[in-house]
Amino acid sequence: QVFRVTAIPDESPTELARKAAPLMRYLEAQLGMKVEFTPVTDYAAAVEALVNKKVDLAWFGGFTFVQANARSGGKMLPLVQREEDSKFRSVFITSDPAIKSLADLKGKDVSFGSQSSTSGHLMPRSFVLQAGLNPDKDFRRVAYSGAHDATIAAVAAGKVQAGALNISVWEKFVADKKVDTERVRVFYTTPSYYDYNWTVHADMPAAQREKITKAFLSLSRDDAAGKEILDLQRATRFIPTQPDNYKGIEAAAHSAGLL
Amino acid sequence: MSLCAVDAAPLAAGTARAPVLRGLSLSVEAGEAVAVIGPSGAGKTTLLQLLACALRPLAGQYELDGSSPWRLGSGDLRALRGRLFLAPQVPPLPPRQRVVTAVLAGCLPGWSFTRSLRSLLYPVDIGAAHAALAAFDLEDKLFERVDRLSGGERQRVGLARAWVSPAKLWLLDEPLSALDPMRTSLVAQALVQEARRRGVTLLASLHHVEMALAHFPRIIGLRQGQVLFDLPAAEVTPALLAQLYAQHELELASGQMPEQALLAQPPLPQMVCR
Amino acid sequence: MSLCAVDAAPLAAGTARAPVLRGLSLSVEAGEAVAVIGPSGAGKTTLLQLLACALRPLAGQYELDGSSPWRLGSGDLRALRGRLFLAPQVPPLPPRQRVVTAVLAGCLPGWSFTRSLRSLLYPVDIGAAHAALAAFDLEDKLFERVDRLSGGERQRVGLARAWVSPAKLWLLDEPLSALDPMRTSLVAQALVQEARRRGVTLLASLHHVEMALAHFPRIIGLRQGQVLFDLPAAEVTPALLAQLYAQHELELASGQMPEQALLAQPPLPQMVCR
Amino acid sequence: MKLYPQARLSIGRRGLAACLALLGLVLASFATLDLQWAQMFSLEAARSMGRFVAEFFPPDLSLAFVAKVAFASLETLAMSALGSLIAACAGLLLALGAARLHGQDSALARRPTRWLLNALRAVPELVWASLLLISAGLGPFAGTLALAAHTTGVLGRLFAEAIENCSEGPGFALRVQGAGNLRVFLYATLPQVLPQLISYTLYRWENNIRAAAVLGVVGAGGLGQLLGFHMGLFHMNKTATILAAMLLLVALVDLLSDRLRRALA
Amino acid sequence: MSGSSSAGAVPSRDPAWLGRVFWLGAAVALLWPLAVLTEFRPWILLEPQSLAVTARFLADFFPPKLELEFLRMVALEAWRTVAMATAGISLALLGAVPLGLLATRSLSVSALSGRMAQGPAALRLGTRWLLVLLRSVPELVWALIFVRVVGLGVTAGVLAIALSYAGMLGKVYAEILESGDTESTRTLLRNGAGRMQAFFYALLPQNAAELSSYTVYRWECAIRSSVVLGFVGAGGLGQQIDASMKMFNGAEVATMLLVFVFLVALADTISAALRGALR
Ligand SMILES: Nc1ncnc2c1ncn2[C@@H]1O[C@H](COP(=O)(O)OP(=O)(O)OP(=O)(O)O)[C@@H](O)[C@H]1O
Ligand SMILES: Nc1ncnc2c1ncn2[C@@H]1O[C@H](COP(=O)(O)OP(=O)(O)OP(=O)(O)O)[C@@H](O)[C@H]1O
Ligand SMILES: [Mg+2]
Ligand SMILES: [Mg+2]
Repeated sequence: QVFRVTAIPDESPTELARKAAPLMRYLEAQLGMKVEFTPVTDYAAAVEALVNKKVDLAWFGGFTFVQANARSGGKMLPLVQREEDSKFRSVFITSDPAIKSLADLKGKDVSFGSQSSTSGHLMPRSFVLQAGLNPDKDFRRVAYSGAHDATIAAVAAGKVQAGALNISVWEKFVADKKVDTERVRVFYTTPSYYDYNWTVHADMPAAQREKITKAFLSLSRDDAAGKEILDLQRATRFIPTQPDNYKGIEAAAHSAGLL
Repeated sequence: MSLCAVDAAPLAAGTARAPVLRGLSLSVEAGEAVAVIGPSGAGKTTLLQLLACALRPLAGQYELDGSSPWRLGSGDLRALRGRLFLAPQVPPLPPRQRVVTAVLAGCLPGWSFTRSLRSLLYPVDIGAAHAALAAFDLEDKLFERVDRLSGGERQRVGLARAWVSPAKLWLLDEPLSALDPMRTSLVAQALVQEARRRGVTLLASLHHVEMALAHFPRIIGLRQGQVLFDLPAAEVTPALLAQLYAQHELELASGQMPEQALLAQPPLPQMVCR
Repeated sequence: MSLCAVDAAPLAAGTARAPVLRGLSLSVEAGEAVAVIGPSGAGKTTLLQLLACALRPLAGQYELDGSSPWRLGSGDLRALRGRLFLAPQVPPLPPRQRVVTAVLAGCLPGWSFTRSLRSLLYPVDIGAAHAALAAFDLEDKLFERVDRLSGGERQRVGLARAWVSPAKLWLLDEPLSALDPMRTSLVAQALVQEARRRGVTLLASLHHVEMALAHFPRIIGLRQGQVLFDLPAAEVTPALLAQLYAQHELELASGQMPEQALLAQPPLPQMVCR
Repeated sequence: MKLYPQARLSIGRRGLAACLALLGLVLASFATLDLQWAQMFSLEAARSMGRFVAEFFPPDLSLAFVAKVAFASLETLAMSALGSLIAACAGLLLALGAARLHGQDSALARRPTRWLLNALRAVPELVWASLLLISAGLGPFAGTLALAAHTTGVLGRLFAEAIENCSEGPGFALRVQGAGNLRVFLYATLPQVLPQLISYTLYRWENNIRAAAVLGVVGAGGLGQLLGFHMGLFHMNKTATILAAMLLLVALVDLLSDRLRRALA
Repeated sequence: MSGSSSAGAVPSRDPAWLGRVFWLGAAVALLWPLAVLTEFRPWILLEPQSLAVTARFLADFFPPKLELEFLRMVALEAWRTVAMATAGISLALLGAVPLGLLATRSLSVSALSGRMAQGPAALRLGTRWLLVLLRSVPELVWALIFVRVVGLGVTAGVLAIALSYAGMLGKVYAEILESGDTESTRTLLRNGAGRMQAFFYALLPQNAAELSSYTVYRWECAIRSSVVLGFVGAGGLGQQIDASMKMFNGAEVATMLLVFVFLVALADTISAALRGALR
């Protein structure tokens, strides 16, 4: 019996696989069965796979979770999330000195991440809408880079004038000096919302759910192995979560017409 | 086999084109050997294609073996086609194929599918192919590729295909055009004799009038899509031939008799080897 | 033009193949009209291709206009080729092309590139094409597509191409094979006369021995890649012809004279229209 | 009956080796991949596929959306058509260099041109698009150029092979008469291969309609961008409309090519 | 017939002329909206600013990334891709060959004499529509269908490739078989040979070289388009290059493009060998 895990490709699949490896080893030990991680390049594929029980555990964004929940008729159970995910934020970045606020985006080329991304598309879009702009009408062109790191690259290369992405990826890029902060800067940061989580199918036996939750919750920064995993996941620690946390995102998706 | 007041236009003729054969009637008994002669563009090829059920008459009736091919179901039509053989004017040989395969392709209607597949790997009836080629003095090219043959050799390969086919009706379109005079005569004789021996009906279009007269008992003269004459070979007179081949302009030029016009030209086929 | 002890194998012959022409020597003066006759497979086509600089002799010398084509630079060779015209045995007409374009293709060597491009859009010299077709009684097909012509009509289109070309040497491979007897004679006459009028050297391979004797002053008999005879038409005897066309087996069969063997067969080309 | 040793099918040793190597490759491929056939043929499998397909119905036919799809289709059509047209012209030019026009053609440019064509087509459309997006900016222009660049490589090679494959006769007759290579091509080779060239171009056009779908994802616009968007959001009814539009476009081109080929035949 | 039937008079005008002028005009009229819709402005490629950006990006290509670890990954992915493409194409052939033959007009017995009979014509039309359906549904959609059945992984990707390539190959096979000289095939059919017999004795020998080189070309395409395999987690070189491209990682892209060029050259060699053997 193999325990299958996948993740939405909010970063490039090679990166995902690299990040996942130690966590998978840890889960293998905790669950006592072989754990296999399959990185995909399409959000929809990850959703379909969990909804149809072709994988057992999936790393979803807030919006992907809402989508999966809707497609499975409410049979998705979010188990745990990073502490950061309970107050997640997105940033808008630009390399164009003329852009200082959301209103300046009018008539510009703007890149989101994937269309199914929470922090890369749904929430930025909903805050742009709240600011009184309609991306489909007011932006000159909307591009979907597919992943957060790709959005940074597109803005840095001047392919688009502005982009929206996940704050944690941005901070990681800044910390690693992978981006020239002289040229590319943040001009708007969104209010916080619930985002990523680890989700299972509701048909999974309760005992196993328990085991998984416990495994995540007992990860700590005190031992070397736990620290490595948490660092790679860019998490301080994991906390339990529940479906109700995502009602806000569901509402935002409805109002943005994405669901 | 009988044609009754048939109009026909060549395959792939553009749309709305005047028929090439107009109101043609003719009937041929089983086992007969008939030569079709006539000027270039008279419709000989079209006639042979019509008889081979390769094209559907625009008007009129065509009967073969007592049945009308275009009323038959597709299975029957195919069986009927298996009983006739049309050798086109330019031998239709796929390049790179070997002579033995090209010849044995004539047997296909009588072969099962597996047998024909097997024959691609190793020719199943080399003997038959060899015999057919030998009839045309070409047995030494048995394993040659068809695109390495001379013009006359290719034509004979096309005829060898008729030879091995199980057909009961041979429709040969200018079978002698690329052959040297000696072979012309030998091949014509061989074809007529073999057809008689097998009881095969033979229709050949020919430009070699002397061959037609010498070897074929019955001659049909075709001109502008119509039968000008249909006579036993002995009754075909030079005057008739002159009329058959007379050219448009000459005919119209003046009150000149067509026959005289023809004879005013340098001699037509003239005896050389006697 | 002269050939000296030439060996040659056809284009695209497989490797390590015996030459088809063996030790052939022959010379033709400018303005002569020569008929090449011989049995199927004798090497007539190969000889004409050799003369047209289409294939390089394996051994021996070939001179044209006093220069050896294969020693020329490519520019000179191309200019030399512009002065000759080869009409292959099967008329080389791309399907779907119109007759007028196919005929005018004969003018290409004399045209600038832009002119030839323009002619694709709108034929630049309809008059010339029309005149050439009229010489072969085909002017009404001027704008027809070549794949909608009968066999004989196609052949005449090929000849019309020679007619419009600026060549000084016509090499015609069986130009009469698909024509009816009346046209055979007219076309042969027209070709020889026009060649004489223009001062063009004419070499044609023929199977119509009677035509060759009637219209061509000089006859070359080719057999198994070698010249059997090379005589004025008047000196070609039936015995020589019999020897030329005698078939292998018959020759070997016994002590029988080849001539008698030939005559024992049903009559060779025989006069019909007198 | 005599035995004829020459009668065997004559495939060269090189050919035999090539066939064996191919067979080996196929076997090795299936062996190294862990393909799961078992799950394919269960009732459950059919049912779940059926459910997926059922979600597509009914397609979203609201006026606003159909109008949006129609415009996107037009954009895709324009992008793919112009890209293919440019590619056909450039491909034909390069094919002349890449083909051995006749048996004795020394074809000096053959090698380098082939390498150029190979390089053009080795780079996938997507990579071309990403490259060109940088210099040409977001939008259909970059997509058009990307399609044109890749398709030039593909068509150039296919054209070169068609030219090399076509029957020698007509070209031979003109060449021995001293007509230049280009003229022989125009008057003898082109009329023969034209249906094939057109057929390849139309086929590539159709292919490019689908490729434009992939390009849409990188921001080149058209149906592809719509498809990526709605498919990703599981808007199955809208996806169905887009799929229908693609189906129609492909069928249209298919019909067109069928007609054109028959008109040319 | 030419317009002038009176022999002798030289026709003054090519009757095809008007038609040609019309079609030329129509082509220009069509090209214009195309250029507008695609915002066709080639000159912006040459603006100094976009040239600079491009040059910067291309400069990244050199030197290609040649770290051992990376090379090992690329080699592994390359083999996986080749294997999956081969498997996909082999499966595609199972569908493409029969469908392609069904859709071929020149193998139709009833079409020998002009029009096809109704039954076969309907069958042919149905086959063509099936082929259209197979190839116009994007691979991603096929992949998602199969994810439901076989889960994430190689199988779904290979099946998606197999289906869409069956559609493409089937159609092109039919077109290749129709476009060449069909005289020898028709002669055999006319003389009563069966369809398959005519196929093996005339159509196949004429077109084998063309068919095989097209198949090899498609195999090569499948390698390139293995992006689709990434959708469902089967990996592959196409997916890698897509990822590196998105990251504007020129060095990695350069290495993988070199691998592609190598694979393309390999495909060409195979194709040439097959061609050589088949002629
Ligand atoms: N595919 C075609 N489409 C239209 N017209 C054609 C086609 N084939 C032949 N024709 C025309 O039909 C007439 C008769 O052609 P057919 O081939 O039957 O003549 P033929 O008697 O065989 O002549 P030949 O002795 O020259 O072979 C000719 O005028 C020719 O131009
Ligand atoms: N491409 C080729 N490769 C190899 N051998 C060939 C090739 N073409 C012709 N031959 C052979 O060369 C010999 C001479 O052929 P050629 O075509 O010159 O004969 P020909 O005199 O023109 O005959 P025909 O009157 O039948 O046209 C024949 O035996 C033929 O089999
Ligand atoms: Mg005819
Ligand atoms: Mg010859």
